[in-house]
Formats: sequence, structure tokens, C-alpha cells
Amino acid sequence: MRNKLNLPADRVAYARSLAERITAPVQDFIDGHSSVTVERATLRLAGADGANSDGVPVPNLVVDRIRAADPTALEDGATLRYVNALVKTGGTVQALNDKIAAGFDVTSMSLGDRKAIEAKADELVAASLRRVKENRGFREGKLEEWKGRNNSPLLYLIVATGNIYEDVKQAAAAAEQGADVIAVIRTTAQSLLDYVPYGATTEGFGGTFATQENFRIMRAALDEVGEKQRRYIRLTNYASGLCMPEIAAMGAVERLDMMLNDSMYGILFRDINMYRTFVDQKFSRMINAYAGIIINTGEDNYLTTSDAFEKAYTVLASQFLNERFAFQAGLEARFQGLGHAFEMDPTIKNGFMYELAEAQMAREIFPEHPLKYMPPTKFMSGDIFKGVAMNTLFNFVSKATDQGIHLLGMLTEAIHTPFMMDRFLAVDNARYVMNYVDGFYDDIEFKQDGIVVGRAHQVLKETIDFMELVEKTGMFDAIEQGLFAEVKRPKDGGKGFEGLVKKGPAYYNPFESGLMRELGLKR
Amino acid sequence: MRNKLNLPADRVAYARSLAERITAPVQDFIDGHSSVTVERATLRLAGADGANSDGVPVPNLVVDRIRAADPTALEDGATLRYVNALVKTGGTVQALNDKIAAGFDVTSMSLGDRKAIEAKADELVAASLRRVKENRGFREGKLEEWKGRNNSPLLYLIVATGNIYEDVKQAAAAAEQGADVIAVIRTTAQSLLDYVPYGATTEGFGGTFATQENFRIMRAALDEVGEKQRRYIRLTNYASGLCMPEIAAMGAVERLDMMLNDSMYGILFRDINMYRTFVDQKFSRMINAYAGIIINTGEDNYLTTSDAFEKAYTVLASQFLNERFAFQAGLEARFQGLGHAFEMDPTIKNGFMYELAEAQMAREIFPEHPLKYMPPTKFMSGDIFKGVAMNTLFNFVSKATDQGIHLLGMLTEAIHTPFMMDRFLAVDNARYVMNYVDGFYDDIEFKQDGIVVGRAHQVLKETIDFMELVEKTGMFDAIEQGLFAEVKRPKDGGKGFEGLVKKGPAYYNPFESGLMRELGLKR
Amino acid sequence: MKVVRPYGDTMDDGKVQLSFTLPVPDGAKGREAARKLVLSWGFKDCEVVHSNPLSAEYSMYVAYGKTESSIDYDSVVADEASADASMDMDGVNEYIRQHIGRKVVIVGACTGFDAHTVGIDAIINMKGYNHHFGLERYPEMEAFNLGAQVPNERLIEYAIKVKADAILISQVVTQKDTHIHNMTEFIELLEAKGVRDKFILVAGGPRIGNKLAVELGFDVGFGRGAYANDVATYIVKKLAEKK
Amino acid sequence: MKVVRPYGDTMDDGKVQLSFTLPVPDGAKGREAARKLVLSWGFKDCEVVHSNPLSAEYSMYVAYGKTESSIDYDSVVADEASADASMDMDGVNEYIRQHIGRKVVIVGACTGFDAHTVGIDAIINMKGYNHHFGLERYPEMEAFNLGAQVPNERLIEYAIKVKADAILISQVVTQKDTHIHNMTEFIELLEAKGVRDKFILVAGGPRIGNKLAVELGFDVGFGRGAYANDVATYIVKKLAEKK
Ligand code: B12
Ligand code: B12
Ligand SMILES: Cc1ncc(COP(=O)(O)O)c(C=O)c1O
Ligand SMILES: Cc1ncc(COP(=O)(O)O)c(C=O)c1O
Repeated sequence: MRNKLNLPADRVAYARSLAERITAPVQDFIDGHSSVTVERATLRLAGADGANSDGVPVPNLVVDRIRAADPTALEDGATLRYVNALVKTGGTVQALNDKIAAGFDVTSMSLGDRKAIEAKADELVAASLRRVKENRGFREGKLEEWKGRNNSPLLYLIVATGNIYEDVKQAAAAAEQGADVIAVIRTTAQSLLDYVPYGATTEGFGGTFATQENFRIMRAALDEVGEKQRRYIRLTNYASGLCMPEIAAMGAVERLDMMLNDSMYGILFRDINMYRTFVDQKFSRMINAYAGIIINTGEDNYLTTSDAFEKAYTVLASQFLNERFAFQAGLEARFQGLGHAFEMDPTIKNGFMYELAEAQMAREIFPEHPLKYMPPTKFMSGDIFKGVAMNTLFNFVSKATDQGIHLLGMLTEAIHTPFMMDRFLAVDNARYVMNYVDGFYDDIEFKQDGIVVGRAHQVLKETIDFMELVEKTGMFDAIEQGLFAEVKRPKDGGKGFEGLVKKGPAYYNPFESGLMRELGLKR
Repeated sequence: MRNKLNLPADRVAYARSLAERITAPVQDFIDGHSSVTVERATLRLAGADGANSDGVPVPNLVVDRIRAADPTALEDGATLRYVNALVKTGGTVQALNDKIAAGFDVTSMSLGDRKAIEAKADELVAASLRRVKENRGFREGKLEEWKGRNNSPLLYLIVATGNIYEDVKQAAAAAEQGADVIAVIRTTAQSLLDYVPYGATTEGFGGTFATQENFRIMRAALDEVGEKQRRYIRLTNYASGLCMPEIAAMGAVERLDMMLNDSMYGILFRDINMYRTFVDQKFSRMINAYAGIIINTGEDNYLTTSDAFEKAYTVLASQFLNERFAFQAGLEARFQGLGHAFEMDPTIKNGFMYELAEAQMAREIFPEHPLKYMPPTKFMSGDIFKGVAMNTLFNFVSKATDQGIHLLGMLTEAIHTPFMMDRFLAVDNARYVMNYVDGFYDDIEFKQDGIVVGRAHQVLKETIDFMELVEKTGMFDAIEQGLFAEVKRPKDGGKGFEGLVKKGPAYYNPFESGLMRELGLKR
Repeated sequence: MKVVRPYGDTMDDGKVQLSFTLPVPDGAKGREAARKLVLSWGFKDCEVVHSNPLSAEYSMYVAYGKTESSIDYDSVVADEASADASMDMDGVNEYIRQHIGRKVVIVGACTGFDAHTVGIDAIINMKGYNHHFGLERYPEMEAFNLGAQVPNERLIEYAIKVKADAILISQVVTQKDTHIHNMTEFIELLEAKGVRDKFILVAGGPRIGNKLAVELGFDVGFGRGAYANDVATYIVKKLAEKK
Repeated sequence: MKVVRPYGDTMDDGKVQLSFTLPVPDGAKGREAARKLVLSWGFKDCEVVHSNPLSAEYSMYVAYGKTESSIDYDSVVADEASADASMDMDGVNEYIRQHIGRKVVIVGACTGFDAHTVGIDAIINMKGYNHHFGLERYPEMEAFNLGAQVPNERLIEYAIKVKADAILISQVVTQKDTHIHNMTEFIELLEAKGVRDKFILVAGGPRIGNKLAVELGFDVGFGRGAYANDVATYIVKKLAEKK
């Protein structure tokens, strides 16, 4: 990595220290709390799966029963009750799940021998961590075996038919065309569901439900094309919304490779309660960290919501915060796919120079991070020919600044979710451009008093100003006052607040402690 | 102009001296010769115009009669006979033209008083030079009045309907959309006609006949849009082929602003005799020089005919030769639109870097010249979406290297002559890209041991090697041996050889000497 | 009657560009199938200028066709709540002062599960869009923007509470016709409550045409490129008319 | 019978992209006219997603339509002199040695006023095109490339002189059907001279289909993407067949 922008290292370090200070009180809060979905995620790791005849998933049934029986019982963690039932009934996890789905209430059984419960739990923890570790090993083996056969940056395509079986066809075609990463877009508003649907699904709006079975189906399909292409095809889904940790758990078990996972997306763009989101993101990231799953953060959303030129600093500030939260969850830099986007108004004079500056800045400030770069979307229109031109320049900047994960822009972005042909044209364009400008990154330098360098310095400065304000205000108040993304979110407002759980003194979560141990986390 | 490539000034100067030595024997040849079309051009400047009922133009009738009467009589120049007839008949030029069209033979009149002839001729010379000078003054006035309202580089669009009245509509629309230059593409194979058709025409193949009336119609139309847009719209046509000087003369009189005019295009790409072409180009360029018309040279043709990566040096060599020939005709650097093109295979790794290098090299070696940059054509295909991407990068390079005249690439290049919509999309793309990368030229530097710089140095070196070979071989032999564009042209082969005229000791051409005087040319 | 046909580079040449995918392998047979398909749409002539495999079983085509069909331009009726005659912000405020004489109240939201705020913000929020201020900036209007993901029920309650003159709903996601379901539900709810006629109902979004909106029971619909003053003009004129 | 329809992202959704210009001003009325035109081509559904003025009197449109028409893929017959089964250079030479037993002579040119040499060079010249050597490189062939702008008359005389087995003509410019006029003249000249049957006649060029060439009296036609070995395969097989 060559440093071309001459950014002041001490200011960058200062911004990182601001991030540390800003997030410290949040971390304190997180440490003292769990949530319904953290508990359900734990149950899932323990083996809870399936759904009742109304489609209510077993993890929800367990957690809801515990709460219904005693509103404070979750303070002790849900695992205790589930494993207790398992020990007492003496059957398999599967048998217990079936029973629960059929109406059995785990709280109906009195707590048995603590030792026996803990021993059983440790066994479950060991088994599930082993499975996740094996997945990670398999992925790393394949990446080693087929080294050098992926594109750089990785080309990332979405499928969004709403039907997992159609998705599979589109994904296979996309991979054959050259995609390295397939993301299955989630159905509209799944992030607002406080449960994860069960089984294979064929009806989604603008996307497909994230379910464990759907994960499994897509994983198998991509492994198949991967073998043919001798290229590891990464699978991505969304661990945002009200079920962050559960989806992370499902992904770890089904060997997903990337997860959309932002520390504040749910709060700002989905109106999910802030406390809930902070708690959930931590546990989900611990799972991702252990699974070797790359997270993709959602800074692009700031730029589609507000003006991309004026609010560039919000992206950098968010990257620093996401980085800090990720480190605190044990996620190394190389798994932090920090987000940003090419979203400036195409009529801005020197827009290209500014985009180049910001992408290069991200590269230099986050040198080990597999930056996730998002294409133009907001200013895409029905003019598909202009769209191709915008995507061409976007592809250019991405290669010219050595980004890590490259989301392909669609010429029909403003019209419909991508057709198969749209996706092909996107890959084809990217491969043309990236091969044609291959050496740009190493060959080109910027005038030290020029537009590119000037822009990067300015954005860094604005970022620090902004972070200082957030630090002074305090994170929770800053969000409440609308400092982020121009939306105000009341502390106890938003969805899912009621799902927050204060950990009791006897809080028991052997998965959490297992993960902390494995990740070497102190708190 | 900033020097970024660090090209060795002495090598550039050496290449220029090679060009001087290569062209010297050609100049000697030119000085001793005229051609049927040089004579006809002279007649046109004197006022010869119109055509007989078979469509044979008056200038041709005059020259053909002179030759028919006495095969050596043209050695004295055609003006003598025409002006003699004018003096003797005592009428207007118009009256004489009508007579000639009706069958009158100028050689049927014996030569009268030489003084009277010369006096009349001087009057005609003065009148026609005055008209050309007024045109030039008008253009320069408008450019001054509307300064800053043209794009930079100038956006150049072609119209090619074959019908001058359709052309006018398309041209007006193109200018409204933002074009600065309109070129009326000539009908296929007009360059092989040894006469210029007469009158307004509506039937051409892949282009419209270049006629004086068509020039007039288009000029008027563009002046009209220009007034509306408050932007001077330049008009371009083609002086290449068997009638170079005549078309230049017509253009000077009708206020064209640019002319396709290459010293060797006719020889290599149209199989026109080499001696004839060299003689014709000189006279045509003297006219252009006096009229302030920018010539566009045809180096792009080397790249469509041969491989653009391998033969890049042929472009630079040709630019040096065209420059030399142009200087020798009195054409200043600021009127030399030396050509080059973005024609590399889109699958070449780092193709963009090489294109950037070559465009920048042309800019630095020819700093005052309004370089004419041609779009990708050869590798355009029916894939219009890929075509848009290629044009996007081309537009980028053009702005990023500060080219002068930018021919817009058409997404349908491989399919049909441009539709109105194709042209709009081309302008729209160029304006988007050029505004978006506006500051690139000043902001970006190249690593001194990198790809861009290395490529430029290499091409310069190959050019010098090639020019040394041409010098050693001799220009005429070099063409005969196929050193240029991989085609072999025998010295006395090719079209129009029979139209070459050796100047006699009494050769009389007051227009030639008038132009030389005005341009300060010694020979 | 004004006969109009597509124009390539000559009047009435009928040239049209098409592209599409077929679920067949790429190759000569696929290209011929593509050509025949285009001809089956009544094109007189078709050249398939490009084809490419998308996978072993799918291929894409670019084609140019030549049509002889035409329409009578004079008989075409524009579908859009035309912006041609919109007043600007000052004009609207002046109009309100003269014809209505009190503040006009509007309530807007992006309803259902739709989370796209930018469109409704463009119409309502202070800063507006593309140099057109939003309705909040209009001195003679009182505007409430409830944001996105707002249930229809809540929006209606709010509108009743603040005695709104007009309700603005935005719908951006149209996959599987979600917008139609949601807009229909909105109207049904209003009717069930017996308050349909109390409000001017405005729908908007990039895929919302005036025609569609009216069909679904709204007063008007605005698509891509609508500005606050277009909407305001419609509302205040309608309001004046209603009185 | 295999029913095939355009495919957007779901089997048989019938999605097609179109773009074209209309000689009317841009605006709501133009967009509606564009939509109606698309519907008049039998599309069931059409959304005009973009329009733009090209001048005061012309405007362009981008639209997506949904068709229900289909074709029977099984009944489609590929028009092209299929390259699927072409021999490579070595195969062709071996074939000549075994089935013809002497050098095969070919003469080629780009005829009429057409000055595009690149296509015919790609087929004949040594270096060939895209990693396919040209016919000059074939040891069992003798190939003459007369270049461009060659009058038909001269090409025929030359072919007679060198006793060519096949004549190859290239036509790139197709404006105003010049290629059709020129190719027709070529065949008429051959027939007038009574030598049509002495030669295998091959036409080529980016807009030349096999069907068109055969209609005009050639034996075969090759379009974009043809390589020397495709042409050679055709010629030698035909020659062996003729004997
Ligand atoms: C920005 C954006 C987002 C942002 C939204 C941020 C935010 N705070 O709003 C984020 C990233 C969150 C997002 C998410 C999703 N998006 Co989105 N998004 C877009 C995008 C890029 C731009 C939309 C936009 O802001 N346009 C600018 C505004 C100003 O234009 P506008 O909305 O058309 O508004 C104008 C007019 O329509 C009109 N108008 C609009 N509303 C109203 C209301 C009234 C009353 C009036 C009078 C006028 C009016 O006036 C406005 C000004 O002229 C579009 C693609 C595109 N380029 O259009 C996709 C797009 C709209 N999204 C799409 C999808 C599918 C989604 C998701 C469902 C994807 C998923 N499965 O995760 C999610 C979920 C969101 C949800 N549940 O609704 C699809 C919709 C496809 C379809 N037709 O159904 C699009 C077209 C992208 C695509 N090609 O797939 N998206
Ligand atoms: C290069 C080029 C030129 C060069 C030619 C240089 C040269 N030495 O050949 C120059 C600049 C001189 C030129 C001039 C003109 N050109 Co030109 N040119 C092109 C261009 C960019 C590329 C053609 C090419 O070389 N393709 C590469 C070769 C390898 O492909 P190909 O020719 O298709 O050949 C393949 C097959 O078709 C086949 N094939 C071809 N011939 C044969 C023959 C046989 C026997 C066989 C078996 C196969 C075969 O095999 C080849 C290999 O696969 C095209 C646009 C494009 N991208 O296609 C325009 C294009 C062909 N030109 C065009 C025009 C109009 C002209 C002019 C008439 C413009 C003018 N009025 O001045 C002039 C005049 C030329 C004339 N009188 O013919 C138009 C033709 C429009 C039409 N359909 O009628 C085009 C399409 C550009 C456009 N959009 O306007 N041109
Ligand atoms: C971080 C992150 N999570 C999730 C999503 C989308 O998920 P949903 O629409 O389900 O909230 C996005 C999309 O922009 C995102 O950036
Ligand atoms: C210098 C020059 N003259 C003329 C032409 C074309 O003219 P024509 O086809 O009439 O020879 C070109 C086109 O490439 C050219 O480069």
C-alpha cells in the first residue's frame, strides 16, 4: 500500500481515539445487557431449530415462554431453561425441538442439577463451535486451493427474485459470469420481524427471506458452481435488523462468508431501538469473528439518504465507529468490510476526483480492511446508457484505489431489481474496466496541493470535528438529536425496545463465554 | 501545459529534424509540379463554377479542353487561358462560366495581351483573397464574441444521412445538444472522383456529396443555430482524395472551419498516386492556411488498419511528417489538428494506461496543436452497452490529456451511421465524463518509472527508429516498399497519376504566388 | 391527425433498438430465434447485432428492428398531472392568501413497509429537492412529515387529528405490486372510517402514474421528477375548487 | 415443441428493453405516445422509464415492455453457415491432401467502392485474426488478396487467369443497399461470361448473412466472427463434393 495522500498519521490516530472514547459508554451498556434475539441466537447455537404449525420458530417459542412465565426470568439467560429441559427429557436436541414446536413449555420443568446442565451445555457449546470452526477451515482450505482465481476487488452481485429456487439459478449464472460474491437480498422489511422465518421460501418482496434452509440451499448451489469454476464463491446475507445475532448464528453454521452487519444501520435506517441494536450487534459480531465471516458495514446509506458530497465525513466517522465496535467484538481488521459508496451527483464538477479522493482515503486509513465499495444508485435514472457510464467510472475508481469488495452497479438500478442480463452487463463492464486500468493504482500520483489530496484532508478534518461533537454530546444523545444521517431516534423509541434484557447477577450464557474465551475477549 | 512524461527534448527535436530531411526531396518534387485539380482549384478561386448538362463542372471543362487541345499546355497553368477568355469576352465571370457550360472552349481564343490578362488576374486574386479573409475575420469575430461558450475539447459530431436537407436537421439537433463541430461525412468513394459534383444533393452512400452548394446550405444552418446558442458552431468537410485543393478552395470561400486533410491518407488508404497527392496536399494546405481553417490529419487510419498497440509509432511518425508538410505550406501549429485515436484492443491489460500515455505524449510533443482525437471504432461491436463503456473511457482520456478536438464515439459504431439518438447519447456521455474528471489533467502525476511514462518513451524511441529507416530508404521508396500502414503503393501506380502536371518554365499561377506572398512562403 | 413513427435518422424509418434475454444457449440458432421473435412483434425487419452467453442455458441479444406501425399523436392524452402550468412557491402562497385565506395543512408519509424516505422528504422537507423548496418552507402551509414505514392506520389517525386538507403518501417499492396492495388498503381504511371525502389524496413515487393513482381512488398521482410546487399547485387549486 | 419467451428474472416474464426516438417534443404526451406505440407492437405492458429531448422537435425514450408472444424454438432453423463443425488449419490441409490432392486456389477482394480491407485481410492474410491464421498461411492453398476497391470485372478476370477454385468477396458498407447492388452485379457479370459454375462463390462481411448471400446467387455467406478456417472448411468440403 502506497501512501499518496500524505494524511497526517497523528490526526488519524486521534480520530481512532475519539472512536474509542465515543464507544466506551456504549460498551459499558452492552456488557450489562442481553436481548431476546441474543438469547435466541444462543439457543440456535445450542441446537434449537424448527417452528410450530403457525410458523413461530422454536427459539422464539422458548424465549417467549420464559418471559411469559416470569417477566424477569430472561435475566438468567434462556440457555439454562432449554438445556435443563434437554437434560431432564434425556432425548436429542431434535426431539426436544419437536416437543417444543408441539406445545411443550420448557419452563414447565423445574431446574435440575446445575452441574449436569452446565456439562450438557459445555458439550453443546463445544459441538457448535467445532462445526463453525470446521466451516471456517473448509473455506480457508478452498481459498488456498484456488488462490489467485478470484477477481480483485471481489466482484459482488445480488440476487433478489424472492424465490430461493429462482435465486439459485440466477446466482449460478452470475457466478459463471464471473462473480466472486453472491448476496441474497432479503425481502423488504424482514429486518422488522422479531423472528427468523423457517424453511425454504418462495415468496418475498424485492428479496428472499433469510432462513436457515435458504442459506443451506444457496450454499450448496454455490459450492457446486465453485467446484466447476475452481473459484470459491462467497455467500452473503444480512445480519441487520431485529435478529442480528440469530442470523449471524445461522450464517456461521451454514458457512456464509459475509454478513451485512452495521453497528447503527438498524437504529438510523430502520428505526430500531438504539440500545437493542448496540447489544445485538456485539453478539452477532462475536459470532462472525469466530466464524471468520467478513462483515459489511452500511455507510453507503448515509450517502443515499443525505447529500454525498456534503456528508462525506459521516461515512468516515461511521467507519471509525464500526471499526471500534468490531474490534471490541474480537473481529480483526481483515474481516472488517467497511462500507462506502460512489454516490455523488453526476453533475458535480470534478466529482470523479472527489470520489477518487475518498476511496483512496478509505484505503489509506484502513489499509488491512477489505473495504466494501458500493455503486452509484441514487442518481441512477431510467437512462440506462448514462447508467452504464456512471458504473464505468465507479468501476474505474474501485480498481484505481484497490478496494476489497466491489458491489456491481446495475444499469437498471432505478427501474427494477436486476435482470439476469443486467448482472451480466455489470460483470462484463467491471472486468473490461478493471483490466484496462489495472496498473493505475501503482502508476499514478496526486499533486500534493491538488484537488484529490485537498479533498481527502478536508474530509478527515470534518470527520474529526464531527466526532468531537459526538463525543461531547455523548453517543446516545447524539443519535437522539439527529447528528447521524439527519434522523432523530428517541432513546426509548424505535422497534424492539421491549426485547432488551438486563443481565441478572446469575446471567448464564456458556456460548457467550465460550466465544469470549476463543476470541480472547476480556469483556 | 505541464510536462509530465519527461520526454527527452533532444530526441523530439531530432525526430523533427528527421521529418525535415525525409520531406525535403518531396518538397523539391512538389515545387516543380502542379496537377489538374490544383489548376481547377485556381480556376475556382478565380470564379469558375457551374456545370454542363452532363454534370461536368466548369473547372473540369476548362482543364480538360486545355489538355485536349495541347497535352503540354497545362504546363503554363490553366488560369492564363481562363482569364484570357474573360478579358477577351469582356463579360462577367458568371457569363463566361455559362458559356463554358454551354460548350465554349477557352482554348479556341488566341492569347491576348499578357499585361491585360495579368491585370485582370490580379483583380480576381485580390477579390477572392478578400472574400476568404473576410470569412476568416467573421469567424474570429464570432469566436471572440462567444468566447468560453464552446466545450474544451471541442465536441465533434458527424452527420451522414446522404441527403443535405436531412443532414441539416440532424446537424441542428446535434448543435442544440451541445456539439461544437459538425462534420458532414462524404459519400463513399467521393475521394476517387476527379471532379467535385455541383449543386445541392440528396443521394449519397454513407455520407453526403461535398459540393459548394451543400457547404453553403450547411453553413447557413449552423450559423442560425449558433446565433441561438450563442456559440460558434464549426463546420467540417473532407479535402482528401483526388480533389484536395478544389475542396479546400470551396471551403475557404464558404467559410468552413476545419478540413480533413492529410499528406498521405489518399496514397495509403485510397490508393491515389503518391506524387499527385503530395502536390495536391501542398496547395490545399496553403489555401487552408490563408483561410484559417484547421486541418485534421488522418493518423487514426493507421490504427484501424493495423494493430493499435504495435503500430503506435506510425501515428507519431505521421504526425511529425504532417506537421512538417503543414509548416511548409504556411500552416501554423495552431491550425494543425494532428490526428490520433483510442483504438487499442479492449482486452489488453493496462490498455487505458497505454492510451493515456500516447494521448499525453501527443499533447506534450505538439503543445500548440489542436490535437484531433478519434474514438474507438474498430473494437466496437453490436454490444452497445460495452460500446458505451469504451466511449466513457475514451472521453476520460481525452479530457485527462487536454485534447483539442474530440470526435464523439457512437455506441452503434459497428452497426449503422449514427441515429439522432446515438449522437445525443454521445454528447451526453462526453459532457458527463469531462465535467466529472475536469481537474484530472492538472491534478495527476505519473510515476517516472511507471507504465505510462515507460510507454511514451518507448513509442518515441520506436518512432525515431522508424523515421530513420524511412529517411535511409527515401520517402517515395518507403511508401513503395510498404513501410507505412503495411500497404505497398507503386510510384507510378494508383489513381490520378495522369493528372500530374510538370510546371513549365512559363508556369503562371497568380493565386499560388498570391498565397505564397500572403503566407510569407519562399518556395 | 398526426402520424408518428420511431425515427432513426430519416423520417418514418421506424428504427427501434431492443435487448432481451432468451432461455436458450447462445449461437446461430438463438440469434435466429431472437430475430423471429422480434418479427413476431410486427417489426418488418430485424437485425440481431449482438449476442452473448449468460450461462450455458441463457443468452442475451441486442437487435435493431424497423417498424411500420404508427400512432395518431393528436389522439394521445398525456397521463400525467402535468407540471407545465405549476405555480412556483411564491405563487402558491399568494394563491392561498387570495383563495383560501387560511393555512393549508398537509400530512405525508412513506407507508407500509416501504423505507424510502428520500422521495417524500424531497416533497415535504424544508430543503426540498433540485432547487425546489419543500412544503415545510411554504409560509401559508403547515406540513407534517411522518417519515417512512408508517402504517396506513397511523397516518390516517394523524391526519384526522391535525385536520389535514391533504394526505400525501409515497410508494417506492413496487415489487409484486406491494404498492397497489398498500394503496388499496389505505383507501379502504378511509372509506371504512367514512372520511374519504375529507381529504385531498395525493400519491407519489417513481413508478406511480396519475392514471394508476386515480384508478386506485386517489385524487392525483405524481411520478419521478415531481417537485413540491407541482404538488402544492394541485392541492391548492383543488381546495379552492372544493369550497 | 419448445416454447421460448424473453426472460428478465423469471421464466416467461417476457421482459424486453426498448429505446427509440420520436419526432415529437419531450414531455408527458410524448411519453404516453411512446407507451402506446410499444403496446401497439403487442406488448401487454409497458413502462416508459426515461425520456429526453433531442431538440425542440425530437425526443428519445427508454422503455421496458412485457410480451406474451413466444416462438417454438424447435422449429427455428439457424441461418448461418455454422462454424460449429469447422476443421482447424491442420485439419483443412490434411483434408485437401486426402480428398483433393492438389493446391486449392482462392482469390479474394473487397469489391466496388468499398475500402474496408480489414475484414478480407482477416480471412486471407498470413497473420489472420484473433489467433486464427489466414488462408495465405495454409500450405495446401494458394491465396491471392487483391485488396479493396476492386472492380468486379477485374476480380473475375484475375480469378479466371489464376484458375481459382473459389472467389471471396467482402462487403462492409451496406448503406442504401450498395452491397446488394454490387453483389448482384458480380453474379450477373459471371453469368454473362458463362463462368458462374467454375467457382465456389463466397461472400462475407459484418452484415452479410448466409441467407442473403445464397439469395443473391452465392454459394455461402459469412458474417461477423468468421475465421479463415471456417471459410476454408466450407470451400474444401464443397470442392470435394463437386468432384
Ligand atoms: C436510496 C435507495 C434506498 C435506500 C433508502 C434510503 C432512504 N432513507 O430513503 C436504502 C438503502 C435504505 C434502500 C433500501 C431498499 N431498497 Co432501495 N433504492 C434506493 C434508490 C437507490 C434511490 C431512491 C431515491 O432516493 N431516489 C431519489 C428520490 C428523490 O426520488 P423518488 O423516490 O422517485 O422521489 C421523487 C418522485 O418519485 C416523487 N415522489 C416520491 N414520493 C412521493 C410522494 C408524493 C406524495 C409525491 C407528490 C411525490 C413523490 O417526488 C420525488 C422528487 O421528484 C433506488 C434506485 C433509484 N435510483 O431510484 C432504490 C430502489 C427504489 N430500492 C429498491 C429496493 C428493492 C430496496 C429494498 C427493498 C432492497 C432490499 N430488499 O433490501 C430495500 C428495502 C427498503 C424498504 N423496505 O423499503 C428497488 C425497488 C424496486 C421496485 N421497483 O420495487 C430500487 C428501484 C432499486 C433496485 N433497482 O432494485 N433503498
Ligand atoms: C476500420 C473502419 C474504416 C477504415 C477502414 C480501414 C481499412 N483499411 O479497412 C476507414 C477509416 C478507412 C473507414 C472508412 C469508411 N467507413 Co468504415 N468502418 C471501420 C470500422 C471502424 C471497423 C471495420 C473493421 O475493420 N472491422 C474489423 C473486421 C475484422 O471485421 P469485419 O470487417 O466485420 O470482418 C469480419 C467478418 O465480417 C468477416 N468478413 C468480412 N469480409 C469477409 C469476406 C469474406 C469472403 C469472408 C468469408 C468473411 C468476411 O470476417 C471478418 C473476420 O471475422 C467500422 C465500424 C465497426 N466497428 O465495425 C466502420 C464502418 C464499417 N464504416 C462505415 C462507413 C460508412 C465508412 C465510410 C463510408 C464513411 C465515409 N463516408 O467516409 C468510409 C469510406 C470507406 C469506403 N469507401 O468503403 C460504416 C458502414 C455503415 C454501413 N453499414 O453501411 C461503419 C459500420 C461505421 C459506422 N457506424 O458508420 N472505415
Ligand atoms: C448494513 C445493512 N444492513 C441491511 C441492509 C438492508 O436490509 P433491510 O432492508 O432488510 O434492512 C442494508 C442495505 O442497505 C445495509 O446497508
Ligand atoms: C484524412 C482523411 N480524409 C478523408 C477521410 C475519409 O474520406 P473518404 O472516405 O472520402 O476518403 C478520412 C477518414 O478516415 C480521413 O482520415
